[in-house]
Amino acid sequence: MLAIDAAAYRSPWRRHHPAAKALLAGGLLGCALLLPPWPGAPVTAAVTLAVALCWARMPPRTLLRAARIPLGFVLTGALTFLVTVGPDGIGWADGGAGRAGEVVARCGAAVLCQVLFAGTTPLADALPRLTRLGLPAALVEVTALVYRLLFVVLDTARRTRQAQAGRLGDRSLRAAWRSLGGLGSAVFVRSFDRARRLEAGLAGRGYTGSLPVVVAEIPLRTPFLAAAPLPAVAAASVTFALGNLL
Amino acid sequence: MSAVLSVHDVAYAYEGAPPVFTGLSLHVPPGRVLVLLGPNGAGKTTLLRLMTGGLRPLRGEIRLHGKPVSYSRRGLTELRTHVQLVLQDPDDQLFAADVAQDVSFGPRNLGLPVAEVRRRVAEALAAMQITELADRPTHLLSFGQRKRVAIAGALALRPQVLVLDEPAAGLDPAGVTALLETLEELRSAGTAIVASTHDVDLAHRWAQDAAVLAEGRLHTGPAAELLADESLLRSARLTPAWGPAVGRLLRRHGLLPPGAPDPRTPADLDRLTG
Amino acid sequence: MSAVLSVHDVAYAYEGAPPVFTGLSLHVPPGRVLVLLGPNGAGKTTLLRLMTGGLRPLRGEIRLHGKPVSYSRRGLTELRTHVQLVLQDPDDQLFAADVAQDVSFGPRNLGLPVAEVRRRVAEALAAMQITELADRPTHLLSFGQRKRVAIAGALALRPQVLVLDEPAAGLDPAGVTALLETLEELRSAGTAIVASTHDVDLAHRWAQDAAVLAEGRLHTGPAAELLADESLLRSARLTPAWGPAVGRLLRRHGLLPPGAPDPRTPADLDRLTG
Amino acid sequence: MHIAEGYLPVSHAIAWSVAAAPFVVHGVVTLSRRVAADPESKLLLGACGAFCFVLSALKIPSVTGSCSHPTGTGLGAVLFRPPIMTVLGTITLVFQALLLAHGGLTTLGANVFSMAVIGPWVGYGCYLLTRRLGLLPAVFAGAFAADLVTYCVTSAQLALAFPDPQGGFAGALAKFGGVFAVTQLPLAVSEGLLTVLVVRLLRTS
Repeated sequence: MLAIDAAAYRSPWRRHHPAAKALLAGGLLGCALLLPPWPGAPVTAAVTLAVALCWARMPPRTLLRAARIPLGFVLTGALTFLVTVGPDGIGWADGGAGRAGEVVARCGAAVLCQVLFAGTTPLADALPRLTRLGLPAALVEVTALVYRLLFVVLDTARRTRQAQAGRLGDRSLRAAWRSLGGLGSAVFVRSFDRARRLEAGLAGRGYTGSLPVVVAEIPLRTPFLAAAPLPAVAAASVTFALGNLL
Repeated sequence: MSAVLSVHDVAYAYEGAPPVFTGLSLHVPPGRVLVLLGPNGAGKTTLLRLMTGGLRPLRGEIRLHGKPVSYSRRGLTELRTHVQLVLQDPDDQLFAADVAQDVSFGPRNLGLPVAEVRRRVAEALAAMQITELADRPTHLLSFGQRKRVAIAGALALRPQVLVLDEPAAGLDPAGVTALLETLEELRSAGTAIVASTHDVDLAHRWAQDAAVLAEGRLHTGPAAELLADESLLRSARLTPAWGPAVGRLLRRHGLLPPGAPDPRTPADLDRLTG
Repeated sequence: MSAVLSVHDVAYAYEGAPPVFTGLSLHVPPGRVLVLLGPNGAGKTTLLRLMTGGLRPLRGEIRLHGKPVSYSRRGLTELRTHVQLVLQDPDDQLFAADVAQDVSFGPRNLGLPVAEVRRRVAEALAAMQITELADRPTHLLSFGQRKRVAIAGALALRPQVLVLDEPAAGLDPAGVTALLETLEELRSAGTAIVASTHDVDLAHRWAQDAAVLAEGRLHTGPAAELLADESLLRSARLTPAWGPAVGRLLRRHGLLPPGAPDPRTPADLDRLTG
Repeated sequence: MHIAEGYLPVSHAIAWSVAAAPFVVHGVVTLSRRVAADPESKLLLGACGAFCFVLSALKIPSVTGSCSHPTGTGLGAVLFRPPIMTVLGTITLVFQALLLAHGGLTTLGANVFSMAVIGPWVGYGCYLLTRRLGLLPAVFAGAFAADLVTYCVTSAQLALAFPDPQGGFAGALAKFGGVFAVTQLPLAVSEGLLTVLVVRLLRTS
């Protein structure tokens, strides 16, 4: 279905507490954002990549493909650094390539940290724990429902799209628009139908307004928690050492 | 044998529609399988929802252990801890992100302490033979697995009556056989099972009791007898089952002793002829 | 008899998953019913989507009238005007506000003139015997009616091959019988029909040809023969059908002449014994 | 178009989070009240959030660029009012960041501000202003405006973070506005049209 999500459930880190993983990935993210981009960003990226591939054993394909979507945005945005627009019109920017490189490198490192966390932390483990952070139960329950329903609706949308293609719904631009309108409204109607049916189904299970669940216990204080800050410390140390050398 | 759950002269109509039925009665004894048969649109699901408190009868009453059900929040809670409905489409019932969380909802919602909830969840998953799915995300399960999780969610309340709407729909033959075996264990442990279907062969293979819904009337009786009544089945727009037809033919030719039961599956035939 | 559509040594795997199958071949002759049997998860739907251009084989090819299908926009249009897929759940296929509009989707995408589109819609609705539903909103129809509308939507492209995924799922016995009769008319008019199912009794009753998908391999042959092979069915996690088992028993006791076909429905038995 | 993880300097990321926070808090309070008064609406809101996420996963024909997708915030604001849409939009953004790596967690505040705060309010405002022209024109205006203003605000956020060495904020705004206009302008029109198609189909059925 969604590659990052599926990888998270298969991850060997599944048994570690989400907070410990947040500490690990968050520390690296902090390095990506706060250290001087050169050499901080490449160092952080390298450390994150090593952690993701060797320690968390994320499938390289998933990692690579996940990075593709933000890359489009990052590269398009970076183009703007190459030129300058001032009172004299458009011209090549001095040092623009350097600035673009810095932003792309920092972003690349940060996206890797993001995918490291998302690809090892199943939302099923993380979402119900959000109430412990003080978020209101209503918000957490709606969020959990969105998470459950989005896969059901995504499946519907995918099959409807296939059915439209089968009936030549992508043959011309006109057909594609007709398809998209039909798909949008079909998905809309069926999302709300889902809500209505789930309401009836849950009423039978005793739903009267709240959706309490018991979450599997995951121990927080483990050797993993102790090791969690180490990658960030390593990235920072190497960056400073290299910074002094260069 | 006294009924756990019974339906007394119940009438129901959806708003702005003609009545689905005007006076049905049905008794559910413990530890037996009762199959409710009828064509689509006859009101099978409506009857099941009436029996489980999802709808309130316009007339007549539903009784739990002989006592009329009250439709206060408290009365409904009592009914639902004893009688649980499993819908045809598991996606209409599963809301949580992973299996153990979903199954924990019923007992947790009852206000049971966490340790007891965990015990109930483990017990329900074991009964459905899906203990290994406990920490799997709901959306990555197959249809058959989701169906089992939905049933486990009902079992976690330790109901005395388990009501299933079209339990075999969408399952392949191996899946149906495995599910029937699991349900048979529940039944022999004392749970009453009520299931709707329009598959007469399935009903004949599985049930001890049958109820056929035809033109707003309910015919009840032992499954072996009721499902051999072809004119009744025809009036309910159902097709005759193989088992009774084959049994009749074999008896006529002296290949089956007069008192012997009809074959339930094609495999029974092979056994019959050695 | 030359095949309208054929599958040649086709392999397919979903991304990041083991191959569904590594080398399947299948021929679809005109004017016959071919039933594709197999347990859930064996790849029936995958094979149907490969045959209708929804998926592209990793190896091997799909041929239309003996010519390999090209996956250009033009090639796919050609394939899809000749071969149409009807999904199991009609709701996945209905997305317009009313029936006529929905059925017109395919012909309009072909760019046909309005008058011709209207003619096609009327013809498809007539073929499915739902002309009177033309201006009804799709979401107010019963499941069986929606299923017919979904098939009409495919027929509006006048396909030579109609591919149906689990056509009987969710229909009651009367609905199945009526649908089979309607499809039989299409077949006798020359349309080839391919349908997937895991109901061996249904396959035996309906199909001339069968294909059984077991452990990544496809076994093909005349339905009467293939569906009597219990060890093949078992290897495909399917249960044996009643018809062949009864036929075997009756022949052994001389109640059925050696060359006579197996009974297809329980009603055939009554006819047999008078 | 969401700002990717790590794109904004830390100070900007924090500032936008602070700017978006009151709106999100207000939205959460509104949502909690609504859910308490009507427990059934919880499931409806869950379905609407799922719809928004799926809508954002649809590809629009003929619009180039992999980061272009409808936002659904205009339609959502018209259906549920902007405060609720702010919460649903935030949830959608969190799931896009975690499930698709689309948009980030440190940039969540900035993305929420443009897509889930300004978008719904402006879209809803335009819907109200044009309502007397008829439902469909008003729906178009709402969806178009919500989408367009989201893109404008995002460009401004980027320009504030990376002012042009010569042209300053204005120069940078022109640059960011320019490169993303290629995908975002047709997209805004597309989303308006799509929303009209959806609403028209819904109304006739």
